[in-house]
Amino acid sequence: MVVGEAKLNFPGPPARPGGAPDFSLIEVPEPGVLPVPPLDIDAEASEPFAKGMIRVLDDAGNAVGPWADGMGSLDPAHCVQGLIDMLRMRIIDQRLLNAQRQGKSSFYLQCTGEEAIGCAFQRQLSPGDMNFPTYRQQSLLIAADYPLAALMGQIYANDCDPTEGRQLPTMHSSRDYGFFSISGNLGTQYVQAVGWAMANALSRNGQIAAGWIGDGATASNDFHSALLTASVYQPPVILNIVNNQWAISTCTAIAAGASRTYAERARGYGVPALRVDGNDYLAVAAVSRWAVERTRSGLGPVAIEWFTYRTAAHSTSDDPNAYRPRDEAAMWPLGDPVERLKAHLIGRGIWSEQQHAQKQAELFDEIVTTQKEVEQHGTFVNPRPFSPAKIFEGVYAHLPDHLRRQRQEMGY
Amino acid sequence: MVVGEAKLNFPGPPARPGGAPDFSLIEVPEPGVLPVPPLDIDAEASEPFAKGMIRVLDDAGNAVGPWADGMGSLDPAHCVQGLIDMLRMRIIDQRLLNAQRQGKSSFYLQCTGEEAIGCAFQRQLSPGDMNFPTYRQQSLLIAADYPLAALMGQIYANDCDPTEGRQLPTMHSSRDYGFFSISGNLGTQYVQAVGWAMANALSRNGQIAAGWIGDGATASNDFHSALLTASVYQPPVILNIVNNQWAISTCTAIAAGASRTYAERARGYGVPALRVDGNDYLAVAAVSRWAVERTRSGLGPVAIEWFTYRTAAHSTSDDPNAYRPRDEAAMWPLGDPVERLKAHLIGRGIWSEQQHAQKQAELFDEIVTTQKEVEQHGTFVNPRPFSPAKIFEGVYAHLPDHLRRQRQEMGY
Amino acid sequence: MPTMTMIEAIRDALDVKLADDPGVVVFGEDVGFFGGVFRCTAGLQKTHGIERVFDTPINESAIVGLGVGMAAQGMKPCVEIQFADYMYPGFDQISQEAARLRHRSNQQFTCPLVIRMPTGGGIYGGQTHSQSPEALFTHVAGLKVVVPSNPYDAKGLLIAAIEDPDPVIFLEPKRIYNGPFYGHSAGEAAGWSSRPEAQVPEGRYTVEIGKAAIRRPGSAITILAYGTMVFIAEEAVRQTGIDAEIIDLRSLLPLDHAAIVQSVEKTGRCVVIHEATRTSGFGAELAAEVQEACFWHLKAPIQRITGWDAPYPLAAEWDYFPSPQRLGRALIRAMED
Amino acid sequence: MPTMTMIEAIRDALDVKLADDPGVVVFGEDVGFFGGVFRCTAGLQKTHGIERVFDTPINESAIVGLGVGMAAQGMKPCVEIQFADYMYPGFDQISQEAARLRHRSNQQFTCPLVIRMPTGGGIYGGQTHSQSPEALFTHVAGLKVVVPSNPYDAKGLLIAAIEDPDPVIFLEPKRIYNGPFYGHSAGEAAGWSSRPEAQVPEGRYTVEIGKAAIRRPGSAITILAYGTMVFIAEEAVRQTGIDAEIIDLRSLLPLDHAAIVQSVEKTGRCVVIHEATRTSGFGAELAAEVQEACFWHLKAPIQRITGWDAPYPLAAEWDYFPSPQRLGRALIRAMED
Ligand SMILES: Cc1ncc(C[n+]2csc(CCOP(=O)(O)OP(=O)(O)O)c2C)c(N)n1
Ligand SMILES: Cc1ncc(C[n+]2csc(CCOP(=O)(O)OP(=O)(O)O)c2C)c(N)n1
Ligand SMILES: [Mg+2]
Ligand SMILES: [Mg+2]
Repeated sequence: MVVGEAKLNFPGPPARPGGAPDFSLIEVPEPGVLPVPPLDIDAEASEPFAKGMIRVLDDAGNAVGPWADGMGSLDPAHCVQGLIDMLRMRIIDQRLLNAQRQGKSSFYLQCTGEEAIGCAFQRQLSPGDMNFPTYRQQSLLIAADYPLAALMGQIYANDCDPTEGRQLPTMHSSRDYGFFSISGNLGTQYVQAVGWAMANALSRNGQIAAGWIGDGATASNDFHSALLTASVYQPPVILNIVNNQWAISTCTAIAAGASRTYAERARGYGVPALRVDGNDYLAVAAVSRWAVERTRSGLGPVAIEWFTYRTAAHSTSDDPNAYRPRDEAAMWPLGDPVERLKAHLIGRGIWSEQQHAQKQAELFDEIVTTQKEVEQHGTFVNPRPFSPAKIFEGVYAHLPDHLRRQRQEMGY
Repeated sequence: MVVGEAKLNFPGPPARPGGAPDFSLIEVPEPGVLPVPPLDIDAEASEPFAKGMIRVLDDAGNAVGPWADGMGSLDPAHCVQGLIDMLRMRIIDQRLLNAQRQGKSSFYLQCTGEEAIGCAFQRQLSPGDMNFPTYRQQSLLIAADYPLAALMGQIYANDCDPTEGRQLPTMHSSRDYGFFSISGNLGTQYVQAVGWAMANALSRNGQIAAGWIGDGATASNDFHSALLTASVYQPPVILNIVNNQWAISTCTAIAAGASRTYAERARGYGVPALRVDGNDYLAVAAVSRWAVERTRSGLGPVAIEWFTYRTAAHSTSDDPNAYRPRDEAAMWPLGDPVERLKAHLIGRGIWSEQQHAQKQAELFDEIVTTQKEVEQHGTFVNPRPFSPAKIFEGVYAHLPDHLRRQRQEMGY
Repeated sequence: MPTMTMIEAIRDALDVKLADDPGVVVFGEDVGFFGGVFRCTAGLQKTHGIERVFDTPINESAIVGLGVGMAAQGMKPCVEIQFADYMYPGFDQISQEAARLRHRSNQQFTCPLVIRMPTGGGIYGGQTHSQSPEALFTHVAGLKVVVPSNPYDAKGLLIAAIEDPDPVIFLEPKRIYNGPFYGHSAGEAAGWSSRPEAQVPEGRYTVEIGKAAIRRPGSAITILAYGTMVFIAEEAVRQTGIDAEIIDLRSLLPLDHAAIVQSVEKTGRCVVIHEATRTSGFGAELAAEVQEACFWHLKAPIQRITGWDAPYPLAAEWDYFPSPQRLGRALIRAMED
Repeated sequence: MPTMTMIEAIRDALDVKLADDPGVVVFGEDVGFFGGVFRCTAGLQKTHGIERVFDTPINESAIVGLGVGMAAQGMKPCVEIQFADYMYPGFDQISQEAARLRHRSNQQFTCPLVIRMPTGGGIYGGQTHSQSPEALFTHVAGLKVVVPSNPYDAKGLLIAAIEDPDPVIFLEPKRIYNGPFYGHSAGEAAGWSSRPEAQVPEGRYTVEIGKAAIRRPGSAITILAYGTMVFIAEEAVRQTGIDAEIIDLRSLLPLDHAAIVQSVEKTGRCVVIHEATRTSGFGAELAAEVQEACFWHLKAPIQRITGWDAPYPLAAEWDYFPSPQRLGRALIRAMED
């Protein structure tokens, strides 16, 4: 016990540019160790799940342990679909990043390395369920089979964009595909997901909601509001925390402080919480399925911390080499979700390098073809402007007089 | 495991008006069971303290267990002082409540039943330490020997009020007595306490800060901000939670949800936390002393849930008989802090019924005398107005032109 | 027709809509079992059940945030903020979420949410129970902002607000909850029964959002007022004998521009009154609009009678609160120009 | 004298004050190691140490709340909100705490806190990276609100803000961080080196808070502008050839009332321009003040050129952003009256 003088603590990452990546503080539990808890587990009993980490795939690509066993229904087709979803996601991200670099959009933001989370989660949902995503969950849309033209149109802010150029690229919105309109203000939608889920319960519609938040944004007030109200009213909501270790330039320790895990913080609210290897497609799928079943059965909210790593820059406005070692991503101990699932499928004999290469080429062609079509509708460098009068559409359901006067002043 | 349909939960109190008070869900651990932890205990190790309850006085009035032993230096004089502080507090509350009923002030708010918390805590602080209280911690001022005329003047909003009638009665402010200016907006000052403590650490002044919040207000965003930033920067701050079971008409379950204790919620943030019998003067004094020593030594923040009961109405604008059984207060299992300390002191032979009655009469006379003097300076029914121009004083350090013009328009 | 106080009229509006529409839910701090610190929801939980009327934790941004989510999913939440002074923690959810959702999503998601809150001073509430933040709301495109001044309008506007497809801020001037108020030194407080506007029809009716009411026709000068200030204006007219036209705006956003312009073109003079602090208060918007629209008709500058630019003081409440005398002086000044 | 961009000038002001006064601390999201998403604090942590310049969690109310506590205890925090659009979660701490502390405590506690934030659009930021919330701050008694339009003022005003005994909101028009901006269709973006106001003295100097600057003397009409709009006004004058007097307000609260009145009494005409939405924008306050103070001198109604009352759109950015052409049309209209 050191007794001294009060001095502040300033958490920082273990390594900075020029230093060697250091993940020695990250505990990576063996896969297959944690059991599948009963669906009605409470916060108290969820302690080992909130402190540990649910993992299914081992380093050799084998699916091990009780969560793997419980996934009997994750048939080969489903697994292959997961790989394809992730491949598509990755190619789309790459293409849209390039498009931004070519000046075709003003902004882009990738989810590279985190594809398993949204892809596997979405495939466990049913029509009518609603995600309240952040800007880094485009993978939910991919696995919902959202039309690619709409997704790309939003990036180019052209007339393929269902929201007609209203928002920053990546701020998608699709009621039909269970993807709530994204707000640029972090955190706000976490508690809205709880409200939506309350409406589900009150109207007995059997639907569930899923809130999404980044590790950095767990610091926002709405994280607290959401956990608190979920704990009080017990609505059918899954509160997802995507811990990708970074929030722009600040490492996750700035948001975690002395907390052991974000799942533990959620548990402090009396919400049962689990921590999961987010780079393990099978673990994500298994835990998502479990959580969806629990929630839909009226057993109350659950929080899930998905442990992953933000491989790419925060966005096209960011250069991570200014604040972390250049090769940190490559050293991430949980590996790459695409590579891990691919190895597993090949190991199971339901996939091959050849099929992989062929699928990749096919997807690439499909994506490039759509992209070219969508770009015909206008890009940032080559815009096809909407009528400026659109600015006034949808501010209210009915255009009030003062907006009519302003539209006239504008010349429309 | 019941699997069904999602349905909302609406927490409520065990009994409503007309029903029998029911405290069967409240666990009251035996006194003396929990040890005194090392000063540098971390959040993880504090689990039993956050789930249990530190108690010193048993039902017979004996001080038992390691926390009592560690209080060797709580000499008879100190104990008697504690009793006198609480007695003074209670009489003052009663007198000021009556004054409000007589129309002499617009509002009042008592701390009856919670006197031990502020009285015992304050006596462990040193000059320069700063409390960030709520409106229900007037006991801090009493135990700081704050001039009674200033305290009462604030209630009457007359010229004895150091803040010159600016705020609602009970919104005291005294820099010199370690009592931060109270805001009517709940919660806001919890994080300000953390900021103040950060300034203490940065300037190496050896001072500490203490934030205060009610159980109801733990729901506010600032509770989250404060716990989070205390966890990140580790400043010398004690974060007090006064769980008096009610927030106006809503029972504590509406703020707690499925959380087991507020101390557990704090622990989720990585801040070590303890729960304490708040109606036990010796327990409050012992834990406060421990916490002050820890904090001042640079061992980081600590959260303390003081478990108590709001015996009186929320305020003079409230009638608790509309939402809880009339005799609930009398059945509160942790008893009355004054009676319990009195019994202890009589048991130790350092106090007697006679001394008690005499002291009470003395205090009453002193308080009534001051009250009469202060009332000469004006009351609500018989005001002695300040110059209206005071409205403009202190909006800024220097009066800007537009306020000068407004003052002129007012006629000053 | 029954006579009601504002509180009873508000409660009746909620009761009617709770019965009418299963999507309506009412929640906020102390609104459930207890029925609200001002009793606006008293009895509603008993009548309509706890799933429709319930208590919340003390977190205004959570209250609004839950409301946004529920509204987006098709319900009609009508939430209470205990005092307007406590809306600030919820201002992000109000201004960036509720107000923006329809536009941002190109109408995929909407937010038919009503946020009620008691506003204004005159009740010895000090700086955190007396504020009038209406100007802040009116700067937010996507919100509607209404302020009833009597029981009839309170019920009709609240029903209209709940039926509105967009988020509505419903400000309740707490000084006149129980009766009209003609200023601190203007004699005994009167109950609502003294006023025809307290005759409140049973059942459903609406008062259109966006339409002002002429409370007193006049030809000499136009007074633009809302909430409690409508009665202060009446009293100032009584005291000065000036033939002022008193317009009760009722809705600040959208504003009844036509009614205002018509009146000022007729009178050629205009005074604006509100309780909120002066700088960037809603009076600024009114004065700016009127001078632009009625420039060639104006015979005197538009004056603003407002709360001073200081926190709302406790002891000096009546030096802060805009009095009929102060307004009267402004009317006389305007007539002299 | 070195030429600086706005960013460099802001950084220099922080550097000077960090060196001058051990009570100054700088914190916010990404401001520490990385130096801020706009690089305004780049290098400061290295120079002054992590106790003086540090990163915070993503919680704007915590950032302000910590600042209030530190300021009350005698330090001089200068905090950054990453975009003005994200100040809303902190609005309670700003408006109810920082702004009120001195008054409420009768000067026992004070709050010398500076809150910096990039404001305004024109950078393809969409609705949550483009807002101009200045009007909301100006409605809060107890705050000061400044908006520099060039590097010289940015440094001088920021030093004045840090030395001010009261809370100051310091709005940084991000469109002109790296150079003046004359409107989307007004040719190539120019760097700051083209402008004399980019000559920034080394070391400490201040620009007084509360004093406007006449950017262009003129006799025909007064344009009231601040931030980026000062350059839009310059361009409109160039395009129309109208001899307008351009006043750069620099400080919105307190406002340089005398400078404005003097100009409008001279010109008899006034146009106000800002990027924020129109209704209850700061232009309303300006128009209301000017019509009252200069009523007998006015030859035409005061016009407001502002952002439309809608969320800031991405694709239609240049239809939203007030253009020199739009301002020019208003100037011509005013001259015709
Ligand atoms: C209220 C608010 N504050 C600040 C920002 C600016 N901002 C955008 S993304 C970001 C980092 C978020 O990190 P995290 O939550 O971990 O998500 P990630 O980007 O890692 O997916 C910040 C600070 C914002 N959008 N909203
Ligand atoms: C932000 C805010 N919301 C609501 C209120 C109204 N209010 C005042 S006291 C109170 C109850 C507080 O309960 P608790 O925190 O348990 O403290 P206690 O009164 O029991 O000491 C409420 C809701 C307020 N003052 N501030
Ligand atoms: Mg992150
Ligand atoms: Mg309480």
